[in-house]
Amino acid sequence: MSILVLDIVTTAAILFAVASGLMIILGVMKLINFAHGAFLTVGGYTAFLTTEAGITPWLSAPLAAIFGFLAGIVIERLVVRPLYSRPLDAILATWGLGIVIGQVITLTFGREVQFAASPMSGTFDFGAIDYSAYRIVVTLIAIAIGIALTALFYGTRFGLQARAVIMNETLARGLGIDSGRVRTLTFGLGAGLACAAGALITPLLSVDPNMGLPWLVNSFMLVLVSGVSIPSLALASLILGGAQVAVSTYISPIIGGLTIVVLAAFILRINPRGLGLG
Amino acid sequence: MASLSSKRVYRTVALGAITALAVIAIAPFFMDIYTTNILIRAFYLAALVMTVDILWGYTGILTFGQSAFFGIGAYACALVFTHYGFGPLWAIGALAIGILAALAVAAIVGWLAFYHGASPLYASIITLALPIVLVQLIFAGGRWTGSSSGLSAFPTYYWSTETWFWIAGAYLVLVTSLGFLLVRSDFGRILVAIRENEERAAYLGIPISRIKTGLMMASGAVGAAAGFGYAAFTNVVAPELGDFLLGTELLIWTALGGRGTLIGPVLGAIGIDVTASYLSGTLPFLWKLLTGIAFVVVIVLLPRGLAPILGQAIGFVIPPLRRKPPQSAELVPADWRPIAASFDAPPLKIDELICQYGSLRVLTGVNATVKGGELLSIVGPNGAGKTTLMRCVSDGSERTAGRVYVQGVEIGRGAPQSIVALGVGRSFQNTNLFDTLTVAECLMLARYGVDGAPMFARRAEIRMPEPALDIMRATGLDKVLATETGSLSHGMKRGLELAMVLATEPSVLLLDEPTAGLTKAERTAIGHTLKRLTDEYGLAVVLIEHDLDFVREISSRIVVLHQGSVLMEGTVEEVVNSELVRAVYSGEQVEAVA
Amino acid sequence: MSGPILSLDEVSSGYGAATVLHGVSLSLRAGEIVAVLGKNGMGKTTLLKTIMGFVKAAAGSVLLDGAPITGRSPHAIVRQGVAYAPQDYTIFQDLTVEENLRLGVLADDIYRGRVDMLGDVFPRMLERLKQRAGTLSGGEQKMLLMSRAIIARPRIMLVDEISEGLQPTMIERMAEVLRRTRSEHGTAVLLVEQHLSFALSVADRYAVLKLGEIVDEGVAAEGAAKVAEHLKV
Amino acid sequence: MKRSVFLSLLLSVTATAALAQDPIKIGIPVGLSGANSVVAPSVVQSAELAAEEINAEGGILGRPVELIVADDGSGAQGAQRAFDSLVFREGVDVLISMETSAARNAGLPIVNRGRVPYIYTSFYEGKSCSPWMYVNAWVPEQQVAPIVDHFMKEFGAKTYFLIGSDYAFGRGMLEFTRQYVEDSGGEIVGEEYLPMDGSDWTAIISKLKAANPDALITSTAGGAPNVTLTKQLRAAGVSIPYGNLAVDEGTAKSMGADANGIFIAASYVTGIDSEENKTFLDAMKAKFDGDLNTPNDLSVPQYEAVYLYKAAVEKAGSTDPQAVIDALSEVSFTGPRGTVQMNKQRHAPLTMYLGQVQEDGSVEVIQSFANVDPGDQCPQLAN
Repeated sequence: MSILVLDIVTTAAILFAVASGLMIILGVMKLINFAHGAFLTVGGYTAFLTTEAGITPWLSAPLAAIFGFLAGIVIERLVVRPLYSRPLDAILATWGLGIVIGQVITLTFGREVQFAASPMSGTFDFGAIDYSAYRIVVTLIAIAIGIALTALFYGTRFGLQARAVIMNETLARGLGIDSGRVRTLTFGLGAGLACAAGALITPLLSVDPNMGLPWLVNSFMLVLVSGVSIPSLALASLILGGAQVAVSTYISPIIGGLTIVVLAAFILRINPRGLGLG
Repeated sequence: MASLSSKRVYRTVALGAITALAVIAIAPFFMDIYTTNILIRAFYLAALVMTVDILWGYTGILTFGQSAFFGIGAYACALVFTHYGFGPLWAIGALAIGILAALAVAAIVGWLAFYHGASPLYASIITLALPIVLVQLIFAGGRWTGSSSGLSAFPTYYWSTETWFWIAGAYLVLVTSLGFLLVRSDFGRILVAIRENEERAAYLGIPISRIKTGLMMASGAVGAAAGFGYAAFTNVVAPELGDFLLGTELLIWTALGGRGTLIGPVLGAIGIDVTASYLSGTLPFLWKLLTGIAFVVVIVLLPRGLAPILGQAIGFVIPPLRRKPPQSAELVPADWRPIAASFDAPPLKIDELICQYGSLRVLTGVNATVKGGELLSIVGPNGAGKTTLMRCVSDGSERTAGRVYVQGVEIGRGAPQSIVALGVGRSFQNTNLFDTLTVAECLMLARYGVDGAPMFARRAEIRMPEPALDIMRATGLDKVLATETGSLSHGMKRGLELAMVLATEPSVLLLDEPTAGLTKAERTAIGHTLKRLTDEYGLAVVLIEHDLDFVREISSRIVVLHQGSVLMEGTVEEVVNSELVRAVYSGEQVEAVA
Repeated sequence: MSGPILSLDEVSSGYGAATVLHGVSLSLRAGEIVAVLGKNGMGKTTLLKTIMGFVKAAAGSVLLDGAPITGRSPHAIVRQGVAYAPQDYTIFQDLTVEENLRLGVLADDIYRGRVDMLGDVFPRMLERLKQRAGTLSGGEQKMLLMSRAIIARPRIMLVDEISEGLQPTMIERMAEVLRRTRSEHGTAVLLVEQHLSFALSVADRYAVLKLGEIVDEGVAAEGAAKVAEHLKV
Repeated sequence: MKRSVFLSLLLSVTATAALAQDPIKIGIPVGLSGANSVVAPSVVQSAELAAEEINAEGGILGRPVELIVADDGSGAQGAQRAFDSLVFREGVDVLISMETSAARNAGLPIVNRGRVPYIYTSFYEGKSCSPWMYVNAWVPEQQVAPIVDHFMKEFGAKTYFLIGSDYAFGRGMLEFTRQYVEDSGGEIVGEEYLPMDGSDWTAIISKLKAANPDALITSTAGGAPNVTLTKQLRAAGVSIPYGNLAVDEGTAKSMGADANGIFIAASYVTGIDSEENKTFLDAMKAKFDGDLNTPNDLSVPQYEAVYLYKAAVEKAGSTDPQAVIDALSEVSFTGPRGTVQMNKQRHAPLTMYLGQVQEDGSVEVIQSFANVDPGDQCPQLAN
């Protein structure tokens, strides 16, 4: 039972970390970034390159975040900016962008599975049970990300401006907020978070050109169900991630793999606002 | 009573179909077997892509899941032939099973995705989840579905490649022709209207959810039949026939070919699939990279795809393909009988209506009754809640509390189109209509609730109630029936707005500043028509208006709304001479006077 | 100062095909209060939106300090010392009073340096800093709207129907605040109004907008009768 | 193209009257993109070596050998294109390929229609049969036994936990494993699957730990799922004997420490101590040098299959498809894996090696099992 609780909490934490970048972009820009999976992959390859360069694996996520941020800014200018008024087209364009990133990675690194070093291995002992140490660490990092994002959005001027843009963009612009700049930074931030999350989950995964794809749809569902707020994303991750673990454990992991998608679709059908807490 | 333009569409389609069939009939004799094989598969996929274009390009439903229907059709074929039996009856049975399964799945998708108030994004999510779920089911099917390996070498008709080519080609020509007739029909214009302005279409009484679900089902059936043919020909089914990646690929083909052109995506699918067959074998990753780049570029820079560009080029060479300006239907008077004024219940009764957005209370308990033959004007300063009141009366999901009765029927939480069906017509403040539709098409649209719309034809005549015709004449709209509404003048747009609402033959009319920005002459004409509607036709009219001069001339009663509640109600004279109203309008203290 | 700090030169603008303003020319000198009067739907709000860059001028130009700002984005115009108080209750309902005020200035340390100045004009705002703006009463929301504009200490303030829905005492207070802002900081104000007596009592000059054109201009103190004629119900 | 060309293509497919100087075309549909793209390059390289060697020795029946590689995208749709292209456009004499089961199944109807001999060189879940197909790689019957036998004998393992990817190979292998374990007196205490693209094994690993079995046997999709499972098992501290039915030597090597201690069973490992293997490895190194993809259990059968085809053509005296098909079961070739003859219902008895991955990623051969029988694969196809 305590293993189940740990499974649920750590799974939720991983889902939260992976989905947070997507949520920020959707929240501020009203735009679904279907290149999110590709960004996760880029993070994985950053971790791989970090390992190759002999740098400590603890630095792979921060490096991925920096790289993702810069790449995100460039991508926002080139691809995303013309599509603000066409949200459905933005989904398609970012999907196409994901294909392009995936193929560039394939042409550069090849199709094969690569390996990135894990910052730590082994298990923590909790009396009767031992549990994967890295999953515990990832959970702590995810909580730290959640706190940092909350601090950013509720404690800084950038966060205030971003929230102002979310609530009423016209008014925000009328108060001297350069909403274009807010959007660019937000996209960079979202991309950076996605890349960092990719690097973060790499020790539990393999690095290959498609590694991010399976996470895309689940993240997408979580973000929509969460109704774009940090606490409700945490809640959605806990509920849907918990349901996934429970179904995988007690019914079948195959159905478990569909749990988030199906559950999210029904939650949104019943209440289009999802689990929104605010 | 097919119209001239309908006949022209029939002729174009027949000509195109015959030409295409002729090409298909002789093509196998000039092609090597490899190209023929590729084309057969491309034809089936093209039929699928065509349904994506109708859903996405014409109706605006971004679907990631059309591949699922293809997969359902293909697996129906493979499963029946592998496990149950093979023969002509089995084949027909399997096809029927595939189509029925697709119809059922599409109906569920429609129920989930197209309820009133569903965002377009939510519909996309459902179509995204569909192939993911389907493929997992196939994986989980073990030996029965062949899991990841799929099923192959089941008994099928080992006809010659030419025969299959003809079958696939004929199927593609058939469904494309039907698709072409559909999008060029009056019904097809309704699809475009849904894409352009779904909310407005709902307020004209068009059953959006039903149409979208029906369209999804028809597309599903066409896709399933294509999948069936594909499986029967290739003798192979695999999960990738129904997966999300194929679904997105269909979108890519549609976008590159040119969404909303039908022929573009069909040719695009064939062209890209054939090119891929020749190129991807040698340059697999580069090919995908180039497709991806092309896709991004087209979405960002050329949202209409490549077809319009090529189409223009071809149009110079082959004149019949050039799109002629649409020929318009004629207007004829409809037989709209005045409403008998003998109702027990008043046409409109508003009871303690409250509307709140978050902490902002816009309406705080409004009561009003409008009788037949009465014109009630609602006046009040900006932000008094006038437009919100209209919204709450015409869409059941808007209000927070209170009741609204139309002809004695409580509207409940009904969607706009169900309230339109009760006889409520609403005009809007903004003049944002269906920009790419012509005036005549807009009117046809408005008549959907009364006259319906033919699926594969265009009407020669649009029946319009007499008062609507008056408005059209007064604003000069009757002269520009074939003009796209995007290029109309402001006055004409307002006139069209009103004419469209009247075309729905309402018994209760809600008008939100119908004369704003109009010339004196236009105002007078509209005033006359409104008078006639109440006096001759017995309509109950609710009018929001700022221009008190105009209000004074035509109103039976006036309600003054201020800060979300009724400040005063009375006859024209009472209100106009009221100190209170003068105070409100000049912004002086209200509380003190009241 | 010699020339006007803000001037409109034959500006036409509108939405899509619909032109709302037809060749409007108007100027505002430093420290001057100009009232633009007109009934609903005459283009008053569009005028302000065009100055702010929300609506693109189809013809003519808007000059700030003699240099054209036509085509600039709103935030760039704000950075040149223009503050905009839009119509209705346009504050961030879900943010706190303090957050709304912080958004009124370009940096948080500016906010910290200036927030106390509100004590003189709207002391109630300082009491409610942590309250969610949406829970304020209508009058308080207007105060917040005005506070947000004056805390920016702009050279030019564009104010859209601030008197609407306010009690006379509040309206008098707003007039007081506008006069004070002008006298203390030399702020020029372009005031869009329907409320005749309020507008003419604070303004130096007036202009009447009718169907997108300026039909009358003059000195505020002398215009009451003429303007009333234009605005007659 | 003209009909005459189309006819000549048909003729070249049957290829009976080909000129002596015409090359013999060998079609290699392989997953250059998609799931198999990791191993595909090594497969192509080993075929290239075989072709070069044969051509240096004067070809087959005096005709040079020409390889035509086509990408099958590792899936059904791509395979149809690749097979169509090879059979009907290129008019190949034989197809020799390592492919996914989905690609193979998709290609078979085209092979049947085109009547081309087809040698399948990938290990797979077994029981795929066609009059035109031979298989020279292992099936579950050959691979599972060494591992289970070893676990039972050396570790006294009685209870087993099975984990797989939910697809034909994963299910097929574990289905056989369950049967074999139960027949050998063991017990299966859990059998769990994850979707093929799944990467989160958390719940399954927790179940595994709760079941506390003596040994673990996994059969996932190659590449990513295999790696994620192994990593997560290690992270969770699972240390019971672990047999992995889907890991190849190369992947094990790149996994490094995580793969340490894993048992694998294969018909080829680079450490096989034979003259043929040494010669082969030297020749590969000489030919490809720095670009060499390490030979493996998927690429070596490809190399041998080219030689098996050569032997069959020489025995038949022509490239006539039916004659070649008849001859294929009667010829044998001694290569890196030892002597291989596809004489058991179109499949081949093979020498299997049980190996354990070492700390440095190399595979140490613990035991070899000579001539392991593939069992009844295609009883309806008499040899």
